[in-house]
Amino acid sequence: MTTPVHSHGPLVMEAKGLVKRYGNVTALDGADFELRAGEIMAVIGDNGAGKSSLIKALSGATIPDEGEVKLDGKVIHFKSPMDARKEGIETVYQDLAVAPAMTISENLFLGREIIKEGFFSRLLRIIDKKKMLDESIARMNDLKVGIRSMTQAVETLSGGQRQCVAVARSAAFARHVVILDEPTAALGVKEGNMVLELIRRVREKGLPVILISHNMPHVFEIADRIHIARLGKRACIVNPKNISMSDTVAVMTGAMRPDELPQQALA
Amino acid sequence: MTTPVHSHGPLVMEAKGLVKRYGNVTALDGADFELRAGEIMAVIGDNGAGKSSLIKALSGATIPDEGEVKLDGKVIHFKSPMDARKEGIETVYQDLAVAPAMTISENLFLGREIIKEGFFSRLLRIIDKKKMLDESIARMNDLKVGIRSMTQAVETLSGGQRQCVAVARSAAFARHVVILDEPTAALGVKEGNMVLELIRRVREKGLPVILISHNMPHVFEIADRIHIARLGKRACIVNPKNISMSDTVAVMTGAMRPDELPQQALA
Amino acid sequence: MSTAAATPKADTGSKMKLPPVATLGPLIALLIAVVFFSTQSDRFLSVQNFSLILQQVMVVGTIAIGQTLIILTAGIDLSCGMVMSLGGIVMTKLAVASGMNEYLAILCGILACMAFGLVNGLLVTRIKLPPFIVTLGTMNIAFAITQLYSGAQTITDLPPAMTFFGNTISLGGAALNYGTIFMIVLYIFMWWGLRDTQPGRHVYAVGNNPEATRLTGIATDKVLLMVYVTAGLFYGIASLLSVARTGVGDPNAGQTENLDAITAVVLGGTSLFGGRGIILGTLLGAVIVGVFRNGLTLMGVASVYQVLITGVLVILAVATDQLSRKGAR
Amino acid sequence: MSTAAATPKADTGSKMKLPPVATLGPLIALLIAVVFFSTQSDRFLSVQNFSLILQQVMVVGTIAIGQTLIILTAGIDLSCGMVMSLGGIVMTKLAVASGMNEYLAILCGILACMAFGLVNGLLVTRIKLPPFIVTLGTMNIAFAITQLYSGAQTITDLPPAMTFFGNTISLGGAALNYGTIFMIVLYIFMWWGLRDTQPGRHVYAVGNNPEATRLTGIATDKVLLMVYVTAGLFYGIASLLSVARTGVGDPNAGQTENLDAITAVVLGGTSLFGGRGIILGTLLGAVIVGVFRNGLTLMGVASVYQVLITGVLVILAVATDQLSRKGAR
Amino acid sequence: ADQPVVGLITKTDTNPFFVKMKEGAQAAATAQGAKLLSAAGKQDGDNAGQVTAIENMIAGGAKTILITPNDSKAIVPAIKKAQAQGVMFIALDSPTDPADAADALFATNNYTAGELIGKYAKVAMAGKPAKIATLDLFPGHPVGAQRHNGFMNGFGLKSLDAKSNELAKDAAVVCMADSFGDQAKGQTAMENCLQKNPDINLVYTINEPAAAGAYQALKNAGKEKGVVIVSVDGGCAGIKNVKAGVIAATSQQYPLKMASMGVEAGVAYAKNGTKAKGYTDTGVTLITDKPMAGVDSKDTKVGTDLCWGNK
Ligand SMILES: Nc1ncnc2c1ncn2[C@@H]1O[C@H](COP(=O)(O)OP(=O)(O)OP(=O)(O)O)[C@@H](O)[C@H]1O
Ligand SMILES: Nc1ncnc2c1ncn2[C@@H]1O[C@H](COP(=O)(O)OP(=O)(O)OP(=O)(O)O)[C@@H](O)[C@H]1O
Ligand SMILES: [Mg+2]
Ligand SMILES: [Mg+2]
Repeated sequence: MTTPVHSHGPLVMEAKGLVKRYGNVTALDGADFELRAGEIMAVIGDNGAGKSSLIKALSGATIPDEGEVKLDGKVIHFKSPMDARKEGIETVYQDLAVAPAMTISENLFLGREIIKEGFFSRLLRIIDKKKMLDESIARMNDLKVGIRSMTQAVETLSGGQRQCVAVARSAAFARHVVILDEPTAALGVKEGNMVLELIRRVREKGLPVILISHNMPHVFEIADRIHIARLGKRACIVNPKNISMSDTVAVMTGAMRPDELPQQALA
Repeated sequence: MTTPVHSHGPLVMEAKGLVKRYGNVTALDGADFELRAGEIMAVIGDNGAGKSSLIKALSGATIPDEGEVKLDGKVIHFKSPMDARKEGIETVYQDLAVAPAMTISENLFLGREIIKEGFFSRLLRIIDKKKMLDESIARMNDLKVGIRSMTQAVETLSGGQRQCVAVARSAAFARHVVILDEPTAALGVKEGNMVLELIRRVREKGLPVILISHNMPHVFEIADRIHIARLGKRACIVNPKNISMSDTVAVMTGAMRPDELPQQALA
Repeated sequence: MSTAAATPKADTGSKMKLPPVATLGPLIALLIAVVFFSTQSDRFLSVQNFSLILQQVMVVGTIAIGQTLIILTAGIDLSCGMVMSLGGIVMTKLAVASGMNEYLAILCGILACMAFGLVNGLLVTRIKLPPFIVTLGTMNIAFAITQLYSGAQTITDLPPAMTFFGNTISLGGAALNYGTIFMIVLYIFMWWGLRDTQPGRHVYAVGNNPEATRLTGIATDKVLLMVYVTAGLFYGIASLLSVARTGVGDPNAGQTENLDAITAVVLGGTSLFGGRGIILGTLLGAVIVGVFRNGLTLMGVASVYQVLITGVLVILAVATDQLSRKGAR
Repeated sequence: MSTAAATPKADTGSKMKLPPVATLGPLIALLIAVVFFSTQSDRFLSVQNFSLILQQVMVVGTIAIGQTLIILTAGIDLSCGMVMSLGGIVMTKLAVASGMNEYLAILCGILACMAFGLVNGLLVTRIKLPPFIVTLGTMNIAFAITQLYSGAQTITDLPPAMTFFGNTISLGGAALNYGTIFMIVLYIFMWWGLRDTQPGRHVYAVGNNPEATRLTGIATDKVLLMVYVTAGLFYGIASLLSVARTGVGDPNAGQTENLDAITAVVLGGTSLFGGRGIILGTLLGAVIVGVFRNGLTLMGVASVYQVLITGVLVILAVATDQLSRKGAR
Repeated sequence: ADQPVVGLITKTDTNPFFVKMKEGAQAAATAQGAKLLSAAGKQDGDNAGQVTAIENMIAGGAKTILITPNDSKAIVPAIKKAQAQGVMFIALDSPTDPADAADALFATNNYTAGELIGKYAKVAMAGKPAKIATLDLFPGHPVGAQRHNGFMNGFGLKSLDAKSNELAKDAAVVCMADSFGDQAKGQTAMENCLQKNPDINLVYTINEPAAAGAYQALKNAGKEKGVVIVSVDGGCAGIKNVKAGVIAATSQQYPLKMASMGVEAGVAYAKNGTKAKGYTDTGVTLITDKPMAGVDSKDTKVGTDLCWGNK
């Protein structure tokens, strides 16, 4: 594994002091975040540590109560996921965002359907079903997912197959940042490795990736840096090449304080 | 790890030639299954291999088109999950079965609320909220899940926290068989280990467990036998102590045929 | 409680005692309306006028109990008013024209309503038809049977037992009738039943996530059937109250009660998507509608304008509710 | 296509061309009804009678297009009939009483309907109120405005442009009027639009899973707003057709059209939970209702019995649909 | 002294007949310095809504209530209860049952109105065998039944009495359908009737909008000539249609008169406690431009002078 070191690349995304409260639950409690160009940043943490809340704040799915988010050094205020999309940020959410009664092909292209050529078609926004179908088949083949028909409704797929649809969608359309919230959680060994492979390919395209995962072997295999979330804050960022899995887990669960770690373990 | 060997205990559950079709998709294509007393039987397989469909057929959530299921040697015909429950079979489904607007405590006891003492209370089926609350706290403490309030609606929990609620429910109430469909998929390292620990405790009570999981380290750590599902059928049952993880994955993904395995790897 | 002590973080349910947010919205709407009408008419703010309003919402309020149950399961019942009307005709005609014992006749009327509930429930659970369309059908059927059975004739000269609930008693200036008191008792009983009994919780669970509820082993179909039959029971009681209030068996009663009852339920904060809501809110919702009708009439507002204002206020009340919830978050 | 060739398992969409299951049920129901009425009345089965039925469903059919759009987004519109009525009054009164140019008057009537659609849409998307309650409110508002603006008076002596769609042309024995043909064209256009255009697919997506649709970056609120305004447009067209059919501006038109239109949509197989359904089914649903009304009158069935039979048949038709779907699985 | 308060409760808001009645009452109340409270049933047949309105008006201080009962029998207990509190009741347009439940009745007789057009139609058919279509109101409505049965009786067909709520049937009536008093539904009903029997030559309609709908259907079928349409109400739009030959004859009623008489009686009661009593027939007149021998009628000029609605 030759993992390129990007720890000193330019900052693509940066967040400071994010706070998000739900009633009397504080999901984010002054969380910081950073992501450098071309790196895979893993985000790990206990259940309820605020990982999903963090990336929702980064991708415009929720608006944080406090704190600021910067993209390429400029402060941004995403009002909706659409704003993030427009900036080329693609997200796969943990509770999968698919329209169950619609076909795989339609789900892949939801929100950016391919419009037929010609003035009339563009005016009426007529979609090119055939092209979308062909592209869908190509993309899913890239991922080597054995789904029989792209015109099948997503609700007829297994949990893992749905996961693949969602991941394929984000990989295909990102231009700036890819955010994945536990993309391999429901996946089989083969499909899981496929997704890891896909993530690497995304990085090779030069796009940075934020990867939330509970799967430590996966994280240590692929991440350039690891953001450890704890109790709604960032505990620290560690370098997977200079820290053991057990130390990482110890920090994550609170068994060890970040300042007990050796300096070179931090990143 | 001292894993008791139960491969020759009496058969608790047995299924032969299960077939389940959805339209033109055949989810189960003549699948067999067996479960012996006191063992942990892991079920692994690619996405869409029919694992969830198999356990749905075993737990009465779907009625198979063909094939028969035996419990303690007697052929059974579950018409609904209720029938399975009555036999003491508890299931955690992959797409979590929780009522989002209801509290954790209510969800834990859904369908078997504690009724207050006294003739009048039993007649009107008045629930004992206090007792349910106390019990909920006790159970969740067993699992060491840090949920602040048991009177919180389940919809306010993180994905992993919901998973814990569902697992705790089944562990608490099973009298015969526990079936878990990917119970650790959304869990953090700590919570995941907690669930594994819980599964062991269930086995110690003498109950057999069916565990579906994509997490190979978990499976090899805890399973007594491994059922490999492939293309809607059972490829084989292997003994995790006599087979390598990579051979197992090879069979699971179809890279190796089951009859290429050495005899002692099978169980 | 020793286990609870081990985790100080876990509270033992203090939240359960707080007033539920869902009824705050309608309460605010009601208060605003009361203040407004008090400034507009000096006859409005009196115990006597309020007891009058309560009497006026007695029938719709009782129907709305059944409607709330059904809406909590994510259903809807368009047939409620017509079924209520049928029940009234059955009980009065049996007693007056067929000379049946009056209590038996009342029972038959209520049973007729429950039979309709049963039919609705069976169609919803067995054939899995959408409640909207089932009750659209049974609404027409109940109407036609009512017309045919009564010969479109109003039935008068009722035995006294049938009008008992229309009799009033004085309670400190307020002349409440027995029917109103009975309705309030029913509300309190159902509020408690939905909150504190097993069948009550199962109603919420079914509305919340029917598939999950089925998977936990609850016989969701039985719960639904029970809900529809119980709703029929409340329509039956409402038909008795309606007969008692007007003193006749009226084949044309109940024609708009379905939308009125649904309005009360929704104003009361129960979600049309099921599983969320508190039945006492429905009573508030019914009272809000009654307050508007009474207040606007006292102000001398012409009835077309009353329709206009009711339309605006229905929206405003629910909007207040919605905004107050956002504020609470 | 080289990539597709690599996976022979993936079919390239042959399923898309099969007739959608959802319209099979209503089709069967319609066929049974036609066969039954043919045996009961020898006047029933004629091209001329069928063109008559189509004319009779023209108004409800056009309203039901808008209603289908809204139901596809998991909404419901109770205001449709009253809004249609308002549109008719606005266009006729402007032309007759205010002497406005007739085409401009028609435009104003349609715009009035669209304005109501806009209000419904804004309340649903901005304040997140449930469509049921929003349209219950605007239904009352539209009704009151109609009554006030018209003074409850029918408006007669319309300019010819307003009744153009009521003129008939002969098409091989059938005397179809232009309005009917226009309605059919609208259905075909909307069927295509919902299936083959981006906004159409977004309507389905919003109905299917609004949160997921929002997260993919589709502006769901804009889609909903567009749906409600478009529905208003169809109600406006319906008001023109209604005016053309009756030759007057009638303030009492449209009072039962909301339930009729919803019945047509549901009979046509569109799910009240949104996201599933085919608009051509709605046309079938509207025709089914028209066939029953026509057939029963031809049989000389008394109107109470017609209500009864309609109730039974609404349930039967949807049940047929439901059972045929199970069969198809 | 307190301003006298008079309540007016109509059947519905939507019928122009009642809208005019309300305008008449308002005009009379303004002229007499009284305050008018008005309310209506939510729809035809809504008794409970009228009961609620009675209660609210008493709470609002009304001492006289004018009511067009939606259900002549069903309203009686509520009236009795209110009378016990000293409120005077005047039934307008249609009587209560029993008629003496209200203190007074200012009304036209719907049965008589039906009889008039029935007699007219009989003569107009000139001995031709009649094939009749009746476009009625809707099931269970007393006014619908009274006008229908009056028409049948006037025409000399088998009929029911004025108290019946059922529609009489006769072999000469080849088609009966509900119009809901609405033009569009009347048109649909007539189209279906013509489909059933294309030889219909006499159409009875519940009111003039239904008659207009029937005419539209006949015209579309090219059969408007040679079919006699008769109706009831006498609204200005209806009279216009009589003039235009769309409707052959209609029985005209006088809502404005009923209302203003009622308000006057209410003011009198408030001032000196004299109660109105008994039945005052506000009259019904047959309006036609094609008078028939042996049937009293007035022409449309008279009809237009007396009609309600926009002339
Ligand atoms: N919509 C919401 N309403 C109320 N509380 C919420 C909501 N969303 C999240 N929370 C709470 O915020 C906290 C953080 O949740 P979050 O989903 O970010 O955790 P997570 O780190 O993603 O956990 P997991 O690994 O289980 O997915 C949790 O305690 C959760 O209960
Ligand atoms: N309700 C359904 N309708 C149609 N097809 C279905 C349905 N449920 C499952 N299937 C199909 O059956 C096959 C097996 O599904 P199943 O859920 O059993 O897989 P699985 O082994 O549990 O996969 P995963 O690991 O992804 O959960 C899949 O191809 C799926 O598309
Ligand atoms: Mg998460
Ligand atoms: Mg599965």
